[in-house]
Amino acid sequence: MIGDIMGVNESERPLLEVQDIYAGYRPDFDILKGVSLHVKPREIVCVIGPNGAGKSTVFKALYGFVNVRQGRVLFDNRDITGARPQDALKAGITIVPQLRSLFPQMTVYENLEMGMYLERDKARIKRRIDYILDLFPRLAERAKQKAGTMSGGEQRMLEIGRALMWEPKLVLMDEPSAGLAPLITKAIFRGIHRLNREIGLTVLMIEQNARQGLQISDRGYVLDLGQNSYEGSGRELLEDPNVRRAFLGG
Amino acid sequence: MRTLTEIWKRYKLGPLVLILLVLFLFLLPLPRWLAPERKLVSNSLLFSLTQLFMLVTLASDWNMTGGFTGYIDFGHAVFFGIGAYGAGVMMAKAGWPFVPALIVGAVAAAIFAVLIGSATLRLKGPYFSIAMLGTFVAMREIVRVLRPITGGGSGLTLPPYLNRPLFYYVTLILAVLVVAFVWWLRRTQFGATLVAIREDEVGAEMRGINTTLHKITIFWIAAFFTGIVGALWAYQNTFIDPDVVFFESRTIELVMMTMLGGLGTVAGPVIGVTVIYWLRDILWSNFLQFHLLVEGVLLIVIVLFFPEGIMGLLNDPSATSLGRLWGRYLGEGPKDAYQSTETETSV
Amino acid sequence: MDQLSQAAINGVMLGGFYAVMVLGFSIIWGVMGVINLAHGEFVMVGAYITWLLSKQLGWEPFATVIVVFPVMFAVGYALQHGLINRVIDRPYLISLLVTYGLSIIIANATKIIFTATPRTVDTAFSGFWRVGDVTVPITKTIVLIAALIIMSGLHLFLQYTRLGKSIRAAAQNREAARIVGIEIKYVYAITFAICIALTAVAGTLVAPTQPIYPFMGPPLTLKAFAITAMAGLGSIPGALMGGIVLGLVEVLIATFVPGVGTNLGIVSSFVILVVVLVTRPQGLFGGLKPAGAH
Amino acid sequence: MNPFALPTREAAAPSAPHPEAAPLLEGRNVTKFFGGLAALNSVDFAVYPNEIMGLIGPNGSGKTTLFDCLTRVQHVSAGEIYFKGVDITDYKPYQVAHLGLARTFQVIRVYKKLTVWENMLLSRQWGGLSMRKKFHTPPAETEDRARGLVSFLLLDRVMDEQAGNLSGGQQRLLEIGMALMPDPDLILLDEATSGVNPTLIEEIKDRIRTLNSQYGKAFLLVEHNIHFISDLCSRVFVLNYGQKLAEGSPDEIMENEDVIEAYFGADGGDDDDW
Amino acid sequence: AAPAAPSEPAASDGGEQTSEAAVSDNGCVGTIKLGAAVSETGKYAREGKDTRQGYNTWLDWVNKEYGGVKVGGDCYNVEIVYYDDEGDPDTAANLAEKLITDDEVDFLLGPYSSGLTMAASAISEKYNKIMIEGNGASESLFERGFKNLFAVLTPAGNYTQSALKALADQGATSVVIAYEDTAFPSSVGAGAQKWAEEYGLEILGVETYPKDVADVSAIMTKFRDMEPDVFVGGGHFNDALLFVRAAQELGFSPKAMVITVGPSNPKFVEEVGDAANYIIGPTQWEATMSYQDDYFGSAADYAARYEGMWGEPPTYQAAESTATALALQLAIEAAGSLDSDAVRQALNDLDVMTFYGPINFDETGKNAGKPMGAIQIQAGAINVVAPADAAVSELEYPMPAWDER
Ligand SMILES: Nc1ncnc2c1ncn2[C@@H]1O[C@H](COP(=O)(O)OP(=O)(O)OP(=O)(O)O)[C@@H](O)[C@H]1O
Ligand SMILES: Nc1ncnc2c1ncn2[C@@H]1O[C@H](COP(=O)(O)OP(=O)(O)OP(=O)(O)O)[C@@H](O)[C@H]1O
Ligand SMILES: [Mg+2]
Ligand SMILES: [Mg+2]
Repeated sequence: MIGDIMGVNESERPLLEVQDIYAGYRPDFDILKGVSLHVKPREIVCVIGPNGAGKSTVFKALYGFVNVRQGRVLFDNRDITGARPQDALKAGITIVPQLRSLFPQMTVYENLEMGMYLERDKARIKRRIDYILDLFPRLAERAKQKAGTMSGGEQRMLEIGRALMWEPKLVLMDEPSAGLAPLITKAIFRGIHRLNREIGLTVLMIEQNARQGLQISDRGYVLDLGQNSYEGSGRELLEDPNVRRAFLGG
Repeated sequence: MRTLTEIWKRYKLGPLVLILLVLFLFLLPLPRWLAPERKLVSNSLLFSLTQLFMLVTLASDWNMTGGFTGYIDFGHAVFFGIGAYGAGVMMAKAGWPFVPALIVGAVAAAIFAVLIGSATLRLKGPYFSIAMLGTFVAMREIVRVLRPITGGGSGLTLPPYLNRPLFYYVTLILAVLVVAFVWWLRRTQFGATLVAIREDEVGAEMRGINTTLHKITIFWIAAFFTGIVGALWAYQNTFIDPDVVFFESRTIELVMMTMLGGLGTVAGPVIGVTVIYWLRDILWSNFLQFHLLVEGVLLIVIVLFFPEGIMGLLNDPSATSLGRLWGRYLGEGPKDAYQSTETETSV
Repeated sequence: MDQLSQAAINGVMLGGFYAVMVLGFSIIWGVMGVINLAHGEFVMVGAYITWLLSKQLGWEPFATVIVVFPVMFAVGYALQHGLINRVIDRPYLISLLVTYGLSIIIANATKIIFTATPRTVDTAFSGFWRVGDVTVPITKTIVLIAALIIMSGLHLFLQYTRLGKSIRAAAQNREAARIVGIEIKYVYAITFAICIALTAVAGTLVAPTQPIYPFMGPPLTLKAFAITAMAGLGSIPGALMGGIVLGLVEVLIATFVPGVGTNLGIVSSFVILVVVLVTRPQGLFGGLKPAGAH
Repeated sequence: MNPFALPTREAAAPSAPHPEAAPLLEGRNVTKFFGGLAALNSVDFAVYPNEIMGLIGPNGSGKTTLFDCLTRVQHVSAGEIYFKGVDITDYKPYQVAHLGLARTFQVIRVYKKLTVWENMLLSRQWGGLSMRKKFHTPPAETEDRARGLVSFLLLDRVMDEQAGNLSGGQQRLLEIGMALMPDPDLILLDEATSGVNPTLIEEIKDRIRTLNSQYGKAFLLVEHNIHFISDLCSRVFVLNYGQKLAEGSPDEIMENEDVIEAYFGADGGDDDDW
Repeated sequence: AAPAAPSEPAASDGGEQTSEAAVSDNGCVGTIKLGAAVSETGKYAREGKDTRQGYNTWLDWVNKEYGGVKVGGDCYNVEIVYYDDEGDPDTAANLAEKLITDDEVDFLLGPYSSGLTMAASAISEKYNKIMIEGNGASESLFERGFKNLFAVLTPAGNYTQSALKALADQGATSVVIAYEDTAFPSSVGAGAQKWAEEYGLEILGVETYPKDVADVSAIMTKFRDMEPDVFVGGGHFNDALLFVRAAQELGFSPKAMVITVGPSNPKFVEEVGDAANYIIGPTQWEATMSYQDDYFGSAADYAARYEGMWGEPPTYQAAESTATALALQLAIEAAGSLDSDAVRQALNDLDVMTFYGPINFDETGKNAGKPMGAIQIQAGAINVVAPADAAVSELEYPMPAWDER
């Protein structure tokens, strides 16, 4: 639809398709009231919106942490509505949550290992860890350090690294840059962009740091009050006066 | 109907006060019907009610620290014991009359609460619980070892004085007093502060709350009332020894009753105590062999299905439907597992 | 001097039992945040199974482990599945009450089935060795050795197996564990099952050294609680050291204070507990998570 | 409704900061060790009355630790801290708060089981209220103030919601509200805008300016949002590895080579960080 | 419902029924209602069961065989109302009150244990109701000047008397004593010290330990190094097992071990096996004793009857419970009235011989007439060895060391 104008591969079918979902935490109260979005292979898609709009809730719905009451979620043409976390993982989706999610007493290496918890082939795990450590030299330096003692930026990096362990088809990132110094933020965004270019990583992310987030994104969605309110290419949204005024702070 | 619910929600405590008042008015004249030929009230019933009032007082005391402040005290009965022994020793060894002895017991409990509280109230969660449990067990053995003062394991015999109506009145008034106190407390900023401490102690401290002072204050107040009950109990029981006074399951029963009623609510302990006391009565007269077993099963069922206690049910009547209950058992659907808990900064 | 070495030996033996007894409690607490108040009752059940097999079928008590472990593993798994799982996400007070209810049920059911008469179990490995003037009880030596073996086995399991790692992961960050695909309920059920089985095995080990009866549980639970809080949650070296320290303190005081020594020994272990907690809230030996992380 | 209905406790005249005046908050030689790690190494640091100061630095440079030391959440390993000329090095956190120092937390600390409204009310009373006064219900002016702040922070919609159920950003806003409730003289905000929607950030900026210029409140801001810092602050202090790296006006800082290297990152896109 | 006679698990009422009325066709005109709160659960569950079975043995006999209690010219059936006191004194007191005021029983039978009797008797005293008991031996019970409390058993202080005397006669010269620091064992311990001095035994050590103790090895280690002739242990059944285990494990072999509560119970031999041999225990009563009466016949007859009813041999707790009820019956019959004052007088005047031994209450309500016996386990059998006139077997002394058996 609108998003397709700027889409990287217009002909390709979406990898993830969220169709008009309703979901919430209480039985009688919906937080998401009809959210639809889609992500095509090798795309970076960014979701922005005010606090409490329900952005994180969308992720939770995809990852089986909250009940979807209505609507469907299709991934790779399979219906994964109401999947459990391990089902989502098996389907090829990994997640970097909004708040820290490492095993603080385990080493960096062990944390990466846990990223492949569902894999039993030891050699493959080893290969993947080598690959990730290669990708993030900073982590390689600290492979033996306990995750809990690393700085905020390093922890974020480790979380992203762990999410990539699984060779996911789609990574969900909830505010990957929150709380990170500009240097690291840049590095993270660049890194995401690079991974997207080099290995075709597909990313769906939420960002409050909307300008930078939209800059590296192919497309973006604006969510407000549990509903879609705008969508378009990253640049379109950045330049849309309404969006700027209401969501980007002028 | 809507306004009614709103009033209930807004002044959560309003109807409770009414109920309590009615109950009070009803209970007050009970002993007057005591004339045996009329058979309305037997001494045994009075005795049961006296026990009930004591339990209400104890549970409300426990609720002050456990429910409001969030410090789950597994050794609360230690204050009961100190109250009992304080009064008992003064009466049996020093020959004091009861009232001054009771004051000694209650004050001793409060002082001990300040002392032990300044050490243990720095601990969090289960660590506080176990430290208090340890204090409780240690105190029992200390009392046992201090044979010359406390009579050791053989205990102390107090002059029997078994005026049921008197004990009835005294414990009733005490219970009403304590419940009213808690009710008033919860509405003051002091009470709100206690809840704040329960929710985030470090945060509260940094927002200007002298948490130590608040915790110790409520701790000794609770201990003081508990000490009074201990002294009354000792006098009524006519003899004390370490094992009957420092009775392990006393505290955990208080916890259980408070939970059933509603932790951290004013009416919770009253309701919980009454229901369990009454339930027990039915159980042991019907299942002589199995009553404890049945009680255990009931306890589990209660906790599984009514984690917020009876007060929780009152506030959310829809939660009673069978489907909802089953849902609760199955675990209320997916949890918000996504937002991880933060670590604490040390003070 | 002889009295001292004898007391030290008695203390270490007692400590060995404490240590193996406390493991299950400590790990359940550390991993799942559940304080199992029915712990002592599971020790008791293990002891009763041993008693049944050895008194009725003439088995060697120590050999009954091969029955106790799998049976109690199954029981633990079922319990976790049907009961504990329902309360695991709730505040710790709730799980406390559920397990307390469980303890009442187990103790009273046992009483109804086996009556309240205390039972004893006889092993072929009874008697004592004399080393100089010191007596080393054979049964308790076996208990101590078994305790050490169990602990090292458990340590290796947790540290190096995939299942062990997932148990540790679940203890450190439940949400993260779910995110990487660990099926948390399964891990919990296995953990609980292993711990209950271990606890019951402790019952098997203790059966030949002291009488068993339906209401023997609560004091054991109390000890387990104290040692765990003192030593650090889920810490195996902590459990060993904590158990032995406590055993030694109790026995030494009981031996060298005339008259009321045994009473004082019990007081002292709780005084130590309170002092340790107040001065070192994270316990003496670290553990799965920092104190107060609940 | 005016969110700041209450008169300020000390009617400080609005005026520009006087660097030569006595500092409002001062840390001398502040040092903090975690085991062997020096999270703060002899930091000398001052905030002057009526100023808005920024504190920036890479992740793990010790900013939060400095906050914690200043508000007495952590004990300093060495050094002294003065607030309004009082040596508060050995004060308890609540005593510091009573003196008129408020803060927010990087890791959100709201009373999760209490409603937004209760959270706000609870934060007001503690300007040194006596124990006796605590046995009364909150005065109307406190409620007015809370109501004003809640609507300013766009939280009216969730006023009766338990704070734990708010979204991440809403909880941040609530934190700011709670810091403002007691009408402090100096407010420390630790990454108060992280995860907050940009539009709202603009409004918060306005309010901070108003508070500063009209009511004479001083602010100390830890931020990674450099626009926020450069728009608001008159002075910026840069920490790196627990030591002062630079100090000066935002413009000076932005051009400082060391700061660029350690914090902003050179603008040549080298991806080698990964 | 007849007071049926099931075997294990005891308590005929199985659940709902708390009162047991015996209906027989003896044409009696009325019913005497007795009340008893006895532990069904809790720490005294084991002994509580013996107590109930003891009472029920008498109940069954008096209603079915004896044809009811004879009061004046009339005869009365008897009914006992039971409650479970859970081993909790509060409950015991409340139940006593309930029995008196709600159930309106005529007389109360005692609970098991001194502590519970302490609580319950205060209530009966207040109501001026007679409580007659056979399971509260603590001396302090009788120091309160109560008029309505009567006990058929020998008080705790005298428990070890005849055993110590017999051992002194055999040449023992020193003794060590360990007891649980609760009411009843403390009385036993104090009494043991008194009698040891009286018979010229040197006291080498006295140790106390708390309830629920799980390890007594420290005490036994200390005692072993003192090399005493006689070990006296006072506690409950558990502790008896614990003492034997610990002595065995530590190679502590005194020349004699006297342990209260455990050894006289046949279950003790069952549980401990060969190690039980040579152990001496005080006993209120044994089936082999030579006492006899017109009601239950000899002690042995009583034992046979009991075993027939309950499928297990009687413990002395059971026998003294039966004797308690029997004493009450005899007093009622002597008084010829159900009036409390008359029965109290009759109890004070009572002086009879029963299968359980002589019963003769002193002014405090203790049974002054009955000496305490001592048994020794000999080749697995429980034989009375003291006092001399009730003995059926010689005391075996000294006991061989553990490793020489
Ligand atoms: N566990 C929960 N229980 C009840 N309500 C919740 C829960 N978590 C979130 N909510 C509510 O759901 C709404 C949307 O929350 P969500 O976390 O999805 O917002 P968001 O768009 O991610 O906001 P932010 O940018 O602040 O992170 C909020 O109003 C919040 O109050
Ligand atoms: N409680 C603690 N124990 C051990 N080390 C700690 C502790 N708290 C902080 N540190 C360490 O001290 C250093 C400074 O941490 P601090 O939180 O102050 O950094 P920060 O500047 O606030 O970083 P960020 O911008 O990521 O919040 C870090 O290296 C951190 O790992
Ligand atoms: Mg969010
Ligand atoms: Mg920080």
